[in-house]
Amino acid sequence: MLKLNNISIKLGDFQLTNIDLELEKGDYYVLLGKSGVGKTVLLEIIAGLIQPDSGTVILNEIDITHEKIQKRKVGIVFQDYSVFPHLSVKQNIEYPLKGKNLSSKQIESLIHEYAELTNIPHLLNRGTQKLSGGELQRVALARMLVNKPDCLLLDEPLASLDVQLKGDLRNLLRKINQNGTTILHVTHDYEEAIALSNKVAVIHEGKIIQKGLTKEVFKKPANEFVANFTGIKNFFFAEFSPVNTANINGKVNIHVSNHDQIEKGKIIIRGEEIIISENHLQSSATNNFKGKILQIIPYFSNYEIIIDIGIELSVVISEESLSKFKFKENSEVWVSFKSTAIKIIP
Amino acid sequence: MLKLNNISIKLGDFQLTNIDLELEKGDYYVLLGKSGVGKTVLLEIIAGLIQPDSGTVILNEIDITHEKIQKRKVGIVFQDYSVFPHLSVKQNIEYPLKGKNLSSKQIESLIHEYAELTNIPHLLNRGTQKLSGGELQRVALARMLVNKPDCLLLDEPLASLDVQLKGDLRNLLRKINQNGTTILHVTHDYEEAIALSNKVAVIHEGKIIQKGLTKEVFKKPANEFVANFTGIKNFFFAEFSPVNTANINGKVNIHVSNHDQIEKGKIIIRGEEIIISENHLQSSATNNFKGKILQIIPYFSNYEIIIDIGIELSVVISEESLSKFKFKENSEVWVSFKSTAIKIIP
Amino acid sequence: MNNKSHTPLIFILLGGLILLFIISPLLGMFLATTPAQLFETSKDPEVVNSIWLTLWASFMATIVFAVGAIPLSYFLARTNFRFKGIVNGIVDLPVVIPHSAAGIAILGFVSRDSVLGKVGSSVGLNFVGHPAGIAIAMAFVSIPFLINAARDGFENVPVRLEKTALNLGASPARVFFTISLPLAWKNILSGLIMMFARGLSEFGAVIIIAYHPMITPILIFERFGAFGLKYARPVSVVFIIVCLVFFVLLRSLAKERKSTDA
Amino acid sequence: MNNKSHTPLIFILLGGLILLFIISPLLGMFLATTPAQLFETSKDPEVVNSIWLTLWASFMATIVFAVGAIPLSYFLARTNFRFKGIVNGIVDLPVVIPHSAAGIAILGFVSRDSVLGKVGSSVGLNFVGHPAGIAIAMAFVSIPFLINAARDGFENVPVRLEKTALNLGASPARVFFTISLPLAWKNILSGLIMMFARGLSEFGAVIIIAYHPMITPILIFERFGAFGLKYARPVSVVFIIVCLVFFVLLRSLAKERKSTDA
Amino acid sequence: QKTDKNEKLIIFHAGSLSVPFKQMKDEFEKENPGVEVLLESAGSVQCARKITDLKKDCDIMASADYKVIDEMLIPDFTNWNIKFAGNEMAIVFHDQSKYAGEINTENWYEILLRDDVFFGRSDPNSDPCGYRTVLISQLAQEYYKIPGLSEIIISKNNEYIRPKEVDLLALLESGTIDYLFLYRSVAQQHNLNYLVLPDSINLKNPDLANYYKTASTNIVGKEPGTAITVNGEPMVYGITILQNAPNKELAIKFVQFILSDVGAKIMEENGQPLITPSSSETYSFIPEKLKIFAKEIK
Ligand SMILES: Nc1ncnc2c1ncn2[C@@H]1O[C@H](COP(=O)(O)OP(=O)(O)OP(=O)(O)O)[C@@H](O)[C@H]1O
Ligand SMILES: Nc1ncnc2c1ncn2[C@@H]1O[C@H](COP(=O)(O)OP(=O)(O)OP(=O)(O)O)[C@@H](O)[C@H]1O
Ligand SMILES: [Mg+2]
Ligand SMILES: [Mg+2]
Repeated sequence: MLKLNNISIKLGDFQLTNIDLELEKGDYYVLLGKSGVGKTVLLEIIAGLIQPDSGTVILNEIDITHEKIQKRKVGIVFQDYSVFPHLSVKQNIEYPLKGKNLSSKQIESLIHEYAELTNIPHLLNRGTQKLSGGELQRVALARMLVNKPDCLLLDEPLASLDVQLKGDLRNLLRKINQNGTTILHVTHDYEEAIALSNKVAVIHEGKIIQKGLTKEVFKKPANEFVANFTGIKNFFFAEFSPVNTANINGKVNIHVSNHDQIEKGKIIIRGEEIIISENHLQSSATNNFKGKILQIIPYFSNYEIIIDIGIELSVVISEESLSKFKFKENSEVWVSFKSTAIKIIP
Repeated sequence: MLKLNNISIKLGDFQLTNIDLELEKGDYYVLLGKSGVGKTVLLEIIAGLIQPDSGTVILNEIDITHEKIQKRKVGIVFQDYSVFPHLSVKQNIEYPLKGKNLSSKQIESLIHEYAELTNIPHLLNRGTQKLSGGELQRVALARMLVNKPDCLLLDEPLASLDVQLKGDLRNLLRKINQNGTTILHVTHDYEEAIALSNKVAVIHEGKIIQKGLTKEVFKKPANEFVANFTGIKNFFFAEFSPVNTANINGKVNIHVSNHDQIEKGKIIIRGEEIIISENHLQSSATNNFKGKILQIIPYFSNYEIIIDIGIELSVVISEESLSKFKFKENSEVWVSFKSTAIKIIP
Repeated sequence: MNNKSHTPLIFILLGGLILLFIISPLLGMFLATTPAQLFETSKDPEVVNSIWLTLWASFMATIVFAVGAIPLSYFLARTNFRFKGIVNGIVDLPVVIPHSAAGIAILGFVSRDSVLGKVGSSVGLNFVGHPAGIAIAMAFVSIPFLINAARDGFENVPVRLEKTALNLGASPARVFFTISLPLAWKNILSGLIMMFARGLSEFGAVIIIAYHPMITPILIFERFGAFGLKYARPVSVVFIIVCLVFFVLLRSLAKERKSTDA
Repeated sequence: MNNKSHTPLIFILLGGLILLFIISPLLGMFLATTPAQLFETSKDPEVVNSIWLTLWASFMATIVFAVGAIPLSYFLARTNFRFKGIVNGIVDLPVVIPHSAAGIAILGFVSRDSVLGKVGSSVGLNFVGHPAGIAIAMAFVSIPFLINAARDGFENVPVRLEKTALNLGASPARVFFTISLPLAWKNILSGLIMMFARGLSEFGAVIIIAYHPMITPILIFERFGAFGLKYARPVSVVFIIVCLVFFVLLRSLAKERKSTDA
Repeated sequence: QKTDKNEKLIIFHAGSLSVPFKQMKDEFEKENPGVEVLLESAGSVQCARKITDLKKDCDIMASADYKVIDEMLIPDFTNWNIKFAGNEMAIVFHDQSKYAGEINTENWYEILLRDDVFFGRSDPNSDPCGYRTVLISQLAQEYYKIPGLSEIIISKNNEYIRPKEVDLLALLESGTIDYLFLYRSVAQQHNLNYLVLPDSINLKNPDLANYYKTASTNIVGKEPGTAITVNGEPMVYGITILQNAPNKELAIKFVQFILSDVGAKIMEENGQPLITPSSSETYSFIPEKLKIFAKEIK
């Protein structure tokens, strides 16, 4: 359906190199990347706002790299909303419908349908100058969705929304995708990728460093960056020895249960399965290390604790454990985990 | 330190009524509210960009309700960044320092210090017109922080950042708060409240509906809205009968273990502790209901399933369970949970 | 919202001086005119006709030439080409050309031997001494004000919004009329008003193209020459009052549009 | 980036007609002038002096009056008061006043008996027949172009950014000079150029204040009267060329500022 | 009458003829319904330039100095000229002028030369009134027997030189200047005060033509840098009809009207008495119907 071949572009200091991406019809493709990595630039290349230095954009087998913006059949929802400031909310949503040979009744009902879906019917008659960020975002979304493009480009379309709205709109996007719209969605929020996509690509330092089915990518991150970025902590490259030992960064040796006779690979240690204690525990756990607490980060109903044992481990513990043991930053602790807590990715 | 007394304002259809809020020195106060609830308006009233219809703003015992913007000693980081478009990143950060009688060496080192802290040293000599959303947000933050205000107003200062940057900047904000800066932080992200604040207020439909210590508010939400909003699902009002039964909405009766002899109260049922199965389970669980699956929402490594048993329950199950039992939307299931899974809030 | 103005006091003082500078000469003129004179003058058909003619010619010049000038401004705001600097310079030229020189240049352009003059003759229209000729002379000296204002206006419209509209499937023409034009409208209106106003005052160029029918600036000149200040002044004052009323109305129209935006 | 212009073709046609309209009369003038005449004229000290005087007087008028006009524009852009509509209308008036009426009005303002005239006399300065008087006459007819452009410019500066700067502890004056002025600068520069340009062409008002020293428009008029078109035309052409060079430079300066923003 | 409904007659005339010609126009239009007389006033030389350089349509040209027609229009644009009216130079002022109560034919030059008195005059190069001012200062020097008087007058208050007489009026009426050298007719038409100068100075009397000739000054020639000398002469207005006049018939009719009794009365009232029939160097070319207003030079 949509294909990027070898796209490269240089803008000042910034550059994207050799970006390849292929969306099939019906895909919900999420492009993940840090702030400033060029996600917006890539979407704008597809939409025709920016011309790449080299490479081609193919839509439905047709090369649209140099096609006019209005002739490309891709709809884009911009990160900065680009809501028309001189039109009311309603007029904004009406905008793409005006050229479409619809009766005013049909237009009216479409506007209301999509205002309903994006939860802004109460704003329809408002001007857009004083809307809040989240309101603007929904206006932009409704305005694009009502246009029912075959291929939809979304630039962080849920960034300014609260949890509840985010949930509602994720459902909406999922439904639209199920009804046949191909979606390329750009975000830095890996949860959004998990919640919405069937395929995902991770972009870093100007390149796509991993792409594929969402499950695959999240289960088998290609490298530390992907692993960290996708929310998986404790991701390491390891060298395995025949005696079920994995050596990480040449520093720490840990026991693993089974490494399929490979020599090099990646391992993930689930933070929830690491136990910390003030003293060396005698237990069935085969890995026991002494370390120093670097940082304690509170989350909802639990805490993440970063411990340096030669490598940095992220451990998740409950509130009670924290208060029971009175762990502090810089205090020394023991960590232990079973070899079954380790996942090996060849 | 900062006190809002009975602030009311009406802007078109929108209004805020009788807002009271008090920040003590050193507080990290988070104001939580949905999109469009008036969080930005409230911050702008404090900063003097908007005049309230009634009520007073008191800073350090002085009424500043009608004080000029530049005379108020509160710094605000705007949601729309308000980065000066004609100045470079460096000049933006330099801006508040220029009036301050500092040597150019001091200025230079301050700029670099805060650029470092907000992770934008590589952008210092860039113009601001082409920066990405996340980059702009950090420039705005650095520009305000370098000014070292006693009282800091933050309007969703981390909204456009990716997880990793968000983590870094949360640490930075925490540190700044620990060094004595009072912070009022506005967001719709309850995790931000948990991660950062010691106090929190929830604003809804123009009013503050609950405020207090963060732990208290999250443990004892005053009503369903707060409960839902703060990420706690399965929050209900119940009437208790002497036989350890709680009646919810006059529809569903559930067994509770102990209700402290109260007649009315709120209960929370932890979604993680609800078990679902295809058939009625014979187990130690005292509550068993038949229901219909309304929705299945995937999260990272688990799923949320919304089930209608007369009331809507949110259940969290693992990926394996879902694939094992092949639950589908609209299929009928049984749910069961122990009475100990229920938390009663008087 | 803006109840606490943060305009420094010295600004008000400096600005006040400028206002005084504009008002004082006019005030002197007004004070030297008696209401009876004004009343007389405002009934004088020659005066009334000339004011109508002036307003009408300048209005037509503004409207007709706007049809080309606004697209030109848009083009200049949006497209980069090699000799754009020169074209922009040329656009400014009519402002700078001494008015009689401008009149002489236009005379060459519209006189019977010229291409335009021949076209006119063929339909029985002689631009020289005709309101159409007056309008052309007015347009020539005043069109840069519209082009410059409109170009500034279009430059202030974010290209991004236009591209958004294109992406939503609108044709370039629709984008122009629904996005660019409304968003630049304030500046364009300001430019239209300036062009109209500038046309009203033109004397030097018009007198060469058409002494008759007589626009008000020429009438004032003639009255002054023939009868002196006493007879010229009331005409000026009546003309200025009419214009002031016009401009207050036009400006408040411009403001209204703006306030409905908010 | 903007390599695919989306300006509709008809715009280019309409715009082209307008350019043609501006260029043709000038071209006619240029073609009627031989290089030898131009060379002669550009060596004529009377011509050279008058061009210098014209540029200088208009430049000084622009600079000096900008000191008050820019604050006035800022005030008008930022403050709402009761009779703002009237004040805005008054600001437009000098554009609309027939030039000789303007000259007469200014004469009353700067002549011996007036306040300003007395102040001048006391330091031995007689505005009438003096470059200062020329500058005043030029300023009067051209200042609205600066005020309107600057006001539009300031209105386009988001009040929000000014408030942000205030919140960062800057004084209102500093905010004005570091935020408002730079952000409105493009429009202001455009206004300054227009004011300067408009001043250069003024004939009707200046001739009443000062025939000597002779600014170029008056020199052209004089040459035309005394020696005919053949001698007036080269002076116009030389003047126009000088102005064109000036404007191309000024505009490209304006553009440079803009491109460093990006 | 047999004139067309929309017949137009275009007349270029000197500014000083504005008032009488306006009255003529009104009378003439009343007598000839359907005729529209379009008067265009400008400096005499400017009027000629509009014809010679700008090629504008024109039927009748009336100049404040008959020589403008002789030198600029004959023979290319017309070949005859009738001297038709006289005028005189005067010193014009208004009630507020300094020393307005004192001025008379004996002390005027002394008052004009006072430090607190400002006076204006026309530019000799662009307006006959300008060089006539220079000439009368010479005649005054002669008349009052004050050596150097002309030099002193001409070098004072040069900032108040303007290209046309009417530009000067603005200076007078705004109080910028106190006195100016101007045609008596204009003063009369504008209801201003004026000092009548002795005939030996005022260039009015054709009988003094030989005496006037003793005064002379240089003005610019046909191209920049050249000069020509003009001598004193009685002030005489000239009138002609252009060869290319769009409406020659009507033009002749209007000239007849000007020179008729009605016209004579109007001119008289405006201080510009007719001097027809006058001698003409171009008598043979004058249209038959107008020949009675001229005399052939013997
Ligand atoms: N025209 C341009 N000239 C120079 N640099 C540019 C230009 N456009 C974008 N950039 C730079 O390219 C980089 C990528 O920008 P982009 O907006 O695509 O980031 P992003 O991945 O969308 O980030 P965010 O998640 O913060 O929105 C940024 O550093 C930006 O400053
Ligand atoms: N000047 C105004 N006139 C009319 N309505 C206004 C004005 N300013 C704000 N509003 C409205 O007030 C409401 C609150 O806006 P505000 O920007 O404070 O929301 P918010 O809580 O910050 O939302 P978000 O999380 O999306 O930023 C919105 O509905 C907005 O449209
Ligand atoms: Mg982006
Ligand atoms: Mg907000």
